[in-house]
Amino acid sequence: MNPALLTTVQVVVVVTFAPLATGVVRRVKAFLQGRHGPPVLLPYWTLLTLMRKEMVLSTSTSWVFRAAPYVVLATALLSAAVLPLVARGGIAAPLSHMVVVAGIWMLGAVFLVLAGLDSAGAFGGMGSSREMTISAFLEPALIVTLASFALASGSSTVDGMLAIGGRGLLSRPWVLPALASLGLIALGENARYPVDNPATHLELTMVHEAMVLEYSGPYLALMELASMVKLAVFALLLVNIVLPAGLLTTATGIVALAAAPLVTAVKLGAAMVLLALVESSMAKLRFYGLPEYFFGSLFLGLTSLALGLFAGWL
Amino acid sequence: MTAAGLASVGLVAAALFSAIAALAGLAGRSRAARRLHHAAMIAGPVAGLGGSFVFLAWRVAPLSLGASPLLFHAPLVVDRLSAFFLLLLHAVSLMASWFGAKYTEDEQDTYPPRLVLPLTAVFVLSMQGVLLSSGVASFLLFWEAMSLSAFFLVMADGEEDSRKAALLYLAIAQFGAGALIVGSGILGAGSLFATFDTLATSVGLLSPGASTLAAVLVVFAFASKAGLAPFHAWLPEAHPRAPSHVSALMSGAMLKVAIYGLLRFTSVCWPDLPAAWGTSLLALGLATAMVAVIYANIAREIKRILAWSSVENIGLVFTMFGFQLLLRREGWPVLADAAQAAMFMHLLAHALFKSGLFLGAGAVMHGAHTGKLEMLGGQANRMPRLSVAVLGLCLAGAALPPFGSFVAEWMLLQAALTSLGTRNAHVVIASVAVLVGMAFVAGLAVFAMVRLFSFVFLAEPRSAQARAAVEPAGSLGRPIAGLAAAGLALGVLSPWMSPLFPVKLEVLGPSLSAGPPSSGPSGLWLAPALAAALAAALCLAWLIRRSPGSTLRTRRSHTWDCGQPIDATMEYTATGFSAPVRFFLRDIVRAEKHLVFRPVVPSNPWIRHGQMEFRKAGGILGRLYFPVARLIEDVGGWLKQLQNGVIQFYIALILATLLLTLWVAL
Amino acid sequence: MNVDELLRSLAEMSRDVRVSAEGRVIAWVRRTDFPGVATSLHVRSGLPLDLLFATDDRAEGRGFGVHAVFALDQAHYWLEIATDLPAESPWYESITREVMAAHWYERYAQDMFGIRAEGHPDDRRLVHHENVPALTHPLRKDFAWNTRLAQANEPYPMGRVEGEGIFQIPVGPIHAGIIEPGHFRFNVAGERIITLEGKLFFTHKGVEKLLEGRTHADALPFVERVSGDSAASHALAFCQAVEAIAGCKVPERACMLRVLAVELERFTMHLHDLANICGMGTGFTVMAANGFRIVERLRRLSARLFGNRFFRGLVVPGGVSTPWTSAQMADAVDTVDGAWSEASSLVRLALDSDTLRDRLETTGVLTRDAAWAYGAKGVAARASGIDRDARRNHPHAGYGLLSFSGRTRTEGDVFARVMLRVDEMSDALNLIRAAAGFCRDRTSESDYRADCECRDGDALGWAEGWRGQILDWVRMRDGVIDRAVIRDPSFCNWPLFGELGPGNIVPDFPLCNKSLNLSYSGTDL
Amino acid sequence: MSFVRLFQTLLTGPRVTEPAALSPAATTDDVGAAGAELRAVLANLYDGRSLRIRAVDAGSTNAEELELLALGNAYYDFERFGLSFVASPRHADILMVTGPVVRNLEAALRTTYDAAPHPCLVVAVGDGACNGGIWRGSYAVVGAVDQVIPVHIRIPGDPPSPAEILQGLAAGLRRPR
Repeated sequence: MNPALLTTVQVVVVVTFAPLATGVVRRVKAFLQGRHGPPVLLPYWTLLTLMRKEMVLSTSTSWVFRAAPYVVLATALLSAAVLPLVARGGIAAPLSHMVVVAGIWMLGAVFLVLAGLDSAGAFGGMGSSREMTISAFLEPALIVTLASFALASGSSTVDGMLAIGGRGLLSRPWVLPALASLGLIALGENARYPVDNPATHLELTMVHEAMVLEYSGPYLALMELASMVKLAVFALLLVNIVLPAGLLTTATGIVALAAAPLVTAVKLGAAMVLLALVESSMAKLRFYGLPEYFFGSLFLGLTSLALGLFAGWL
Repeated sequence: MTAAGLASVGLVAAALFSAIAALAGLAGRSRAARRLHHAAMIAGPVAGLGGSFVFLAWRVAPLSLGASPLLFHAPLVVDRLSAFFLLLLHAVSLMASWFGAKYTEDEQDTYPPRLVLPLTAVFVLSMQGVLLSSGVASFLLFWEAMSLSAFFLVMADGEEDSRKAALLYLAIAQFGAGALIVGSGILGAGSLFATFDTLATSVGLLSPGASTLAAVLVVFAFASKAGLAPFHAWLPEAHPRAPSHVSALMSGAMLKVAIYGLLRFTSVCWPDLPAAWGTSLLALGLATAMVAVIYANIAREIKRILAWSSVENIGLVFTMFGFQLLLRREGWPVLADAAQAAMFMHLLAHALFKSGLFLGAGAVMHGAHTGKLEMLGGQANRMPRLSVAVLGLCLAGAALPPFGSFVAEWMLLQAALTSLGTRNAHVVIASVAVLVGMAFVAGLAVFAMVRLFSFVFLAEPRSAQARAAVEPAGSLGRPIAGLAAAGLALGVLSPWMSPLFPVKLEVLGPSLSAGPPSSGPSGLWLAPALAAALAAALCLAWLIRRSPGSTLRTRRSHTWDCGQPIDATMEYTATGFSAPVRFFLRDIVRAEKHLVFRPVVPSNPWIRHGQMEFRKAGGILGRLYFPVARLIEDVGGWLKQLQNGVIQFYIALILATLLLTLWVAL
Repeated sequence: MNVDELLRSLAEMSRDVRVSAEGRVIAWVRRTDFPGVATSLHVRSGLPLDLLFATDDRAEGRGFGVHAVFALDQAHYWLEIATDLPAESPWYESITREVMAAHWYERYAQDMFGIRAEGHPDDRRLVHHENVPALTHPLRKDFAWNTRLAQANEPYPMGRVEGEGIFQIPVGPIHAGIIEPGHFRFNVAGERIITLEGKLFFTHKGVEKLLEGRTHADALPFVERVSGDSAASHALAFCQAVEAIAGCKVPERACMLRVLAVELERFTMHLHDLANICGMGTGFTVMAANGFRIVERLRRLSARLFGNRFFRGLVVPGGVSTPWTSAQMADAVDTVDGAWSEASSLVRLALDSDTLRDRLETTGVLTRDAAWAYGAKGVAARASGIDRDARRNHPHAGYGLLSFSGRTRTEGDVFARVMLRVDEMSDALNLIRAAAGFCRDRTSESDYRADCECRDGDALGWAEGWRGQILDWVRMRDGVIDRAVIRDPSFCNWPLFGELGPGNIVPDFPLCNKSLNLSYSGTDL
Repeated sequence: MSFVRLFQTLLTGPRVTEPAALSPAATTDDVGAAGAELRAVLANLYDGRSLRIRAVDAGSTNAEELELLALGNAYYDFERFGLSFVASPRHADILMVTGPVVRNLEAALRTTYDAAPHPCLVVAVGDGACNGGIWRGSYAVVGAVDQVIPVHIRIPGDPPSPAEILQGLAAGLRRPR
C-alpha cells in the first residue's frame, strides 16, 4: 500500500476514534462507580455542539491565545501522523524519531501553557505553571525511556522500534520497566491520574482544565479534540509496543484497510478500560509529591537502559 | 573577481569599516559623525557577512589577508574555522548595529554615545581581529582589546551595580588573559611571536608535563571567558548591564569567540588530547548547563534570565565539545563528527537567538522602561509584531522544532543514542549522562523561555509603565524579526546549510544497531520535512476549525473572574510560575522565603500583617566567589576614578594595558 | 477557680445577676466593665466564648445591648455577660484586642447595629459588601425588613502580603464545583499558601430580620432553611429556646425523636463529608461514588419518615410533629444499620489506599492553640484536641437519658477530621438504636407534643448539630419574636482557614475546605 | 489483599441506577415564548444531545446544591442523558441557578450569564429561584432569577428533588428518552 495512503488512513482513523476513546473511558469509569454512565458517543456531540456555539474571548488575551488552539491541535495531529498507531511505514514515519516526537509534544504543551497564562486570571497561570513543571520534569524520563526502546530495537524512530518483528520490543524483557515508565509519562502528559483529575470541578486543583478554562466554542472544541487525540495516540502507542500485531504496512493489501478501524477500536478500547481501572483505583497525588513520580519514571527508564546495556555486553 | 578575492575584500572592508566606525564614534557629539558611525557599523558586517559567506560557500582555500608590523608580522588569515565564526560574528553584529543605530540615539541619557559608540566599534573590531589573527601575539592583543572594551561597555550606564559587575568581569577576564599569556608563552617556548603554524611544531618539543600545564592554562582561559562553571559568576552579572545591543554582541558573539579560541588552540596544539579531557569538559559542561538553567528559571529580570541562559548554552557547547573529544579519542570518528556538527550548529543557533533575545529585551525595556518580569506583562497586545518575533526567538531558545537549536539538539542526542551501541563503557556512560542531562536541561530551558515570554508579553500589564508601552520603531523591531527568521531558516533549511560550516553537517541515520556505526544517509532532510509536516498539520487544524456548521461568532468579554472583579495583582507572577522548580530543586537553589508577620495589636497575635521577600542563600559557588567579590569591591572604591567618562582616558588605559601585555610578552 | 467563686466575684461588679430556667446565669455589668470582665473570663478563667451579640433595646429606653455568652462546660451552665450602650453613642471597648473568638461577632454587630467596638484590630466591614451604603444597619428597629437599598461602592479591602512576586488568587463566589458562594483570597508566591482570607456573606438574606415580628410557628420554616443541610439541628436549637421561654416541658418521646432526627442528620452529613473529602477532594472516585450512593439511601429514608429529603418538619415547638410508629423506627434503624455496614467497608478501602492517606495526613493542620483562640466548634475543635460537645456538656433533647461520652483526636489534620467523623457515625448509630429502643420501651405514641404558647422573655437554645454547636438566643415580646440570634458553628469556624490554610499548597485547599464543610448560608444568614 | 477488596467494590458494587428517572414527563405543547426560543436553540445544538451545565448559587440555602450534587449519584446518574457539570461558564450550555437572587450576588449572576457563550439556557431551580420563595421582599434579596437574567426553564420545589429536577429538565428540553 502506498505510504502516503497509510499515513492518511492513520490520521483519519485516529482522529475519528479519539472522541470515542474518551467516551469509552468515561463510560467504563461510570460503570466502575456503579453508574450507567454517559453515552459513549457523547464526546462527538460535545465537539459538534461547541463548534456551533459562539466564542467569548477575554479582552486581556492576545493573538497567542487565538493561535494556541491551532498549534495545540496541529501538534496532536502531527503526532498522530508520524507514530506507528494504525500503520507502520507511512510517509510520515521517518519523522517519528524520538527526539522529534518529544519536541512536537513539548511544542504543543508550550502553546497550551502560553494560552493559560494569556487569560490574565490566576487559574490559567496556575494550570500553566503546573503543566510546565510536569512537562519539563518528565522530559528526562521520556528521553531515557525512548532511548531504551531504541537500544532494544536498534532504531531511534518509534516506527523503527515497532518494526523489529517477532514478539516486538517485548522479546527483550528488560524493556518492561521502560514500558511502565512510558505508562507513567503517558498519564502525566495527558493530564490523567495520578497527576491530574480530568473530571475535577475544583479550580484550585486543576492542571489541564485550568489552562482551557477561558476557551469557549470552536476554540474549546479544538483544544478538547487535541487532548482526545493525544490520549488516543499515547494509548495506541502503548498498546502497539506490547502488541505490534495488526498494524498496516506497505506490504498489506487494500483489503486489510477495512480491518484497520476495527483493530484500532479494539486496541483503544482495551487501553481505555485499563486506564479507567487505574484511575478508579487511586487518589490524585499531592502536587508537591510529584517529584517522586518524576523520579520514579526516570528511574524505571534508567533501569531498562542499564539492563539493556548490560545485556548487550554479555 | 575570484571568490577568494571577493571574500578577502569583504573581510578587509569589514575591518576597515569597524575602524572607521570607531573613529567616527569618537566624535560622537556631532550628529553627522554619529550617522557615519552607524553607517559604517552596518556596512562593516554586511561586507564581512558577504565575505565570509563567499569564502565558505565557494569553499575557498585558506587565505592570507596580508601582514603588518603592527600585528607583529603574523598575517591575518582566514580558514574555514575562522570564516564560520566570522559569519556568525558579522550576522550578529549586523543585527546588533542595525538595532543600535536607533537604540543608542534613543538611550543617550543612559548610555553616553561618546563612550558607547567608539567602544562598540572597537569591540567588534577586536573580535574580528581575534578571529583573523594567525599569530599568538596579535591574538592576545585583540583578545585584550575585546575584554577591555567589553569591560567599559558593561559599566557604560555609570551605575554602582554596573561598576561592580564590570570589575568582577575584568578580574576574571584578566585572570584568563594571564593564563592565556603564560600558556602561550610555554607553548611558544618563551616567545609570544609564534604563529599558529609554528606552534604546532614547537608544542611537540615540550615535555608532556609542560604541554599539559599549557593545555590547562589555555583551556581555563577560554572556559572562563565563555562562562563555564565554576568560572561563570561574572557572566550573569556583566552581560545584562551593558546596553542591549552590546549584550547581544557579548552573548551572541564574544562567547563564541572564546569557543573559537578554544577550538583553534586545541586543534593546533593538542590534536590528541586524552579522553579524560573530553570526560571532564563534558561533565563540567553538563553541570554548568544544569545549574544555569535552574537559575534562569529563578532570575526575575529579562536580561539576567538571558545571561543565565547563555551560561546554560555555553555549558551545552562544552558538553558537545567534550563528547566529541571523548568519542574521537575512543576511536569513533563518525560519532565524533556528528557531535562536532551538533556543536557548530548549536553555536550558530545560539548566536542568532540569543542576540535576538537581547535585542528584544532592549526593545521591551526601551518601551516599558523596566526589565523586571514582575512589572511587565500584556505587551503582546501593545507590541504585537515584536511579540511574534520574540516568541519565535523564545521557541528557538527552548530548542523546539523546527528551529536550528532543535536540529542541533537532535544531532547531539542522535549521536549519544548511537554511542549507546559502542559497548565502550567510557563512551556509554558519557552517552547516558548526555541523554539524561540534555533532557533535563532541555525541559527546564523550555520552562525558562516560556516564563520569559509569558511574563513580558501575556496577560495584563503589572505596572503603569508597562501599561503605557507601545510598539517599538521598525528599525528596532526588524533586526529582531530578522534574527528570529534566521533561527527558523537555520533549522528548516539545515540540509542546505552544510557549506557554511567548517564540518560536515549531518544527523546520523536512525539505525543504531550496527556495531561500529557506519555513516548512514544524512537525516538532515527530515528537518524541512518536519517543518512541512507541521505546516500541513496547522492547515488541517485550520480546516477543522472552519468545518461546515461551525460558527465564527465572537464576543469580547473580560476574563472569567468567578463573579468578583479581578485585576493585574491576581495574575500569576514569574516568581510564582517557577515556584515548583524552586521547590523541587530546593537543595540546589537554596532560595529562602522570609516571611514577617506583625500583629496589629500586641495582645492579639492572630490578626497580623505580612511581608515577604526572597533571599538567595549563597551556594557553594557563591562562597567560592565571596573573597574575590570582597576584594573587587575594595578595589572598586579605588577604581571609581576610572568612571570619569572621558573616552581618551579609556583609550589610554586600553593602550597602556596592551603595552603592558607586550612588555610581559617580550 | 470554681463556678461558685466565679459567680461570687461576678456578683460584686454586676448590678444584676440572675439564673434563668434553661441553665443560664445572666450578669449585667457597666459598659466600662464589660470588656474587662469578658476578657478575664476568657483569658483568666479559660471559659470559651460561644456567642456575642447585640440587641436594639431603644424601645425600652435602654439604648443597645451587648451580650457575651460563655460556656461553663463542667457545670453544664451558660454564663451571659450583658451591658447597655447609650442609644446616641453605641460603642464599647473591643474585646477582640485579647479575645480572638470575638473577632467576627464584633464586626457583625458593627455592620448590623452600628455598634462600634472601639480599638478592634480589624474593623473592616464583614456582612455588608461594597454594594451596601454606609450607615445601613438592618437589625436596628427603625430599619424596615423590606427596605430597598440603594447601590453603593464602599471599600471592602482584603488583606495583602507585600513583596515582589507575591500575587493573589481570587476564588469565588461563583465556584467551579457545586459549592455555595463565598470568595477566598490567597496570597501566594507560587503553590504554597502564605495567607488566606475569606469574603463571605454573599448569601446574606436577612434571616434574623425576617424572623422578627413572627410567631414561633411562622419562624420555624426560616430557621429550618438557615442552612439546608442542618435543618433538624437548627430547628432543635430554636425550639428549645422558644420552649424555655414558654416554660414548656417536652415529652420524653419527643425528646428521643429529636435525638433520632439530629443523629440521622449527623450520620447522613458525616457520610456525605466522607465521600466529599475522600472522594471528590482527592479524586478517589470509588469513595465518592459509593459514598454518595449510600447518602442517597439516607435521603430517601428522610423522604419516607419526614416527608422531605432534609430531615425537616419533625422538630416543632413543644415536641415533634408526628409520633412515629415502631415500624418507622425500625425502618430508620435498619436503614442506618445497612448504611453503616457499607460505609465501614468503604472506610476500610480508604484506609488501605496509600495515595489517599498521603493526601489526607498532615494536610490542613489546625493547632489546638488556634482552635481554642478562634473558638472553634464541632469536628474542627474535637479533631484538634478540644473536647467540647454540647450533647454531653449541656445535655439537651434526650441526650441526658442516653449514655454518650464523645470523641476527640489530637492531630488536627484532615485525616483526623475524617476519622473523627467515622467515629461519630458509629456513635450516631448507637444513639439512634438507643433512642429507638427507648421509645419502644418507655414512651407512648400519644405523648409527643406539649403546648408551647408564645410568652415573652428571652432564652438560649442550643444543639450539637453535625457541624458543631448551634447556639440561638431568642427574645419574645408581645407574642412574637423581638430578636432572634441564630449562630451556626460555621460562623465560628470560618476564620480558622486563616490558620489551617497557610503552609499548605493551593491544590490542597479544597481538601481543607471540605474537611470542615462549613455552611455559607448558615453563616451569612 | 486491599487491592482485591478495591476491585471487588469497583467491579461488583451495587448497580442502582433507576431507569425511570427521566421518563417522558408531561411534555406539554404550550411552550410559550421561552419554550419556542428553547426549541430553536436546541435544534441548532443537535437537539441538546450534549448539554454542559454550570451551577450558580445565587443565594440558596445549600439544600438545592445537595440535590444538584445528588443528580450525579448512581441512582439518578444524569450523565447518561448527556448532561454534565463543567467548571467554567465559558464551557456551559446551561446555567442552573438556585436560590433567590440576593443583592450580594446579583452582579455575580449577571457576570456569569455574560461570561457564558450564547446560546445559553437558564434553568431556575427551586422556589427561591422561581419566585423568591419565602425570602421575597427582604432588604437583602432581589428576588426571582428572571428579575436579573432571562429564564427558560423553571423547576419549582423546596428544594426540588433530583427526580423532579430531571423531570423538569426533561419537560423543558422535551427529551423523553
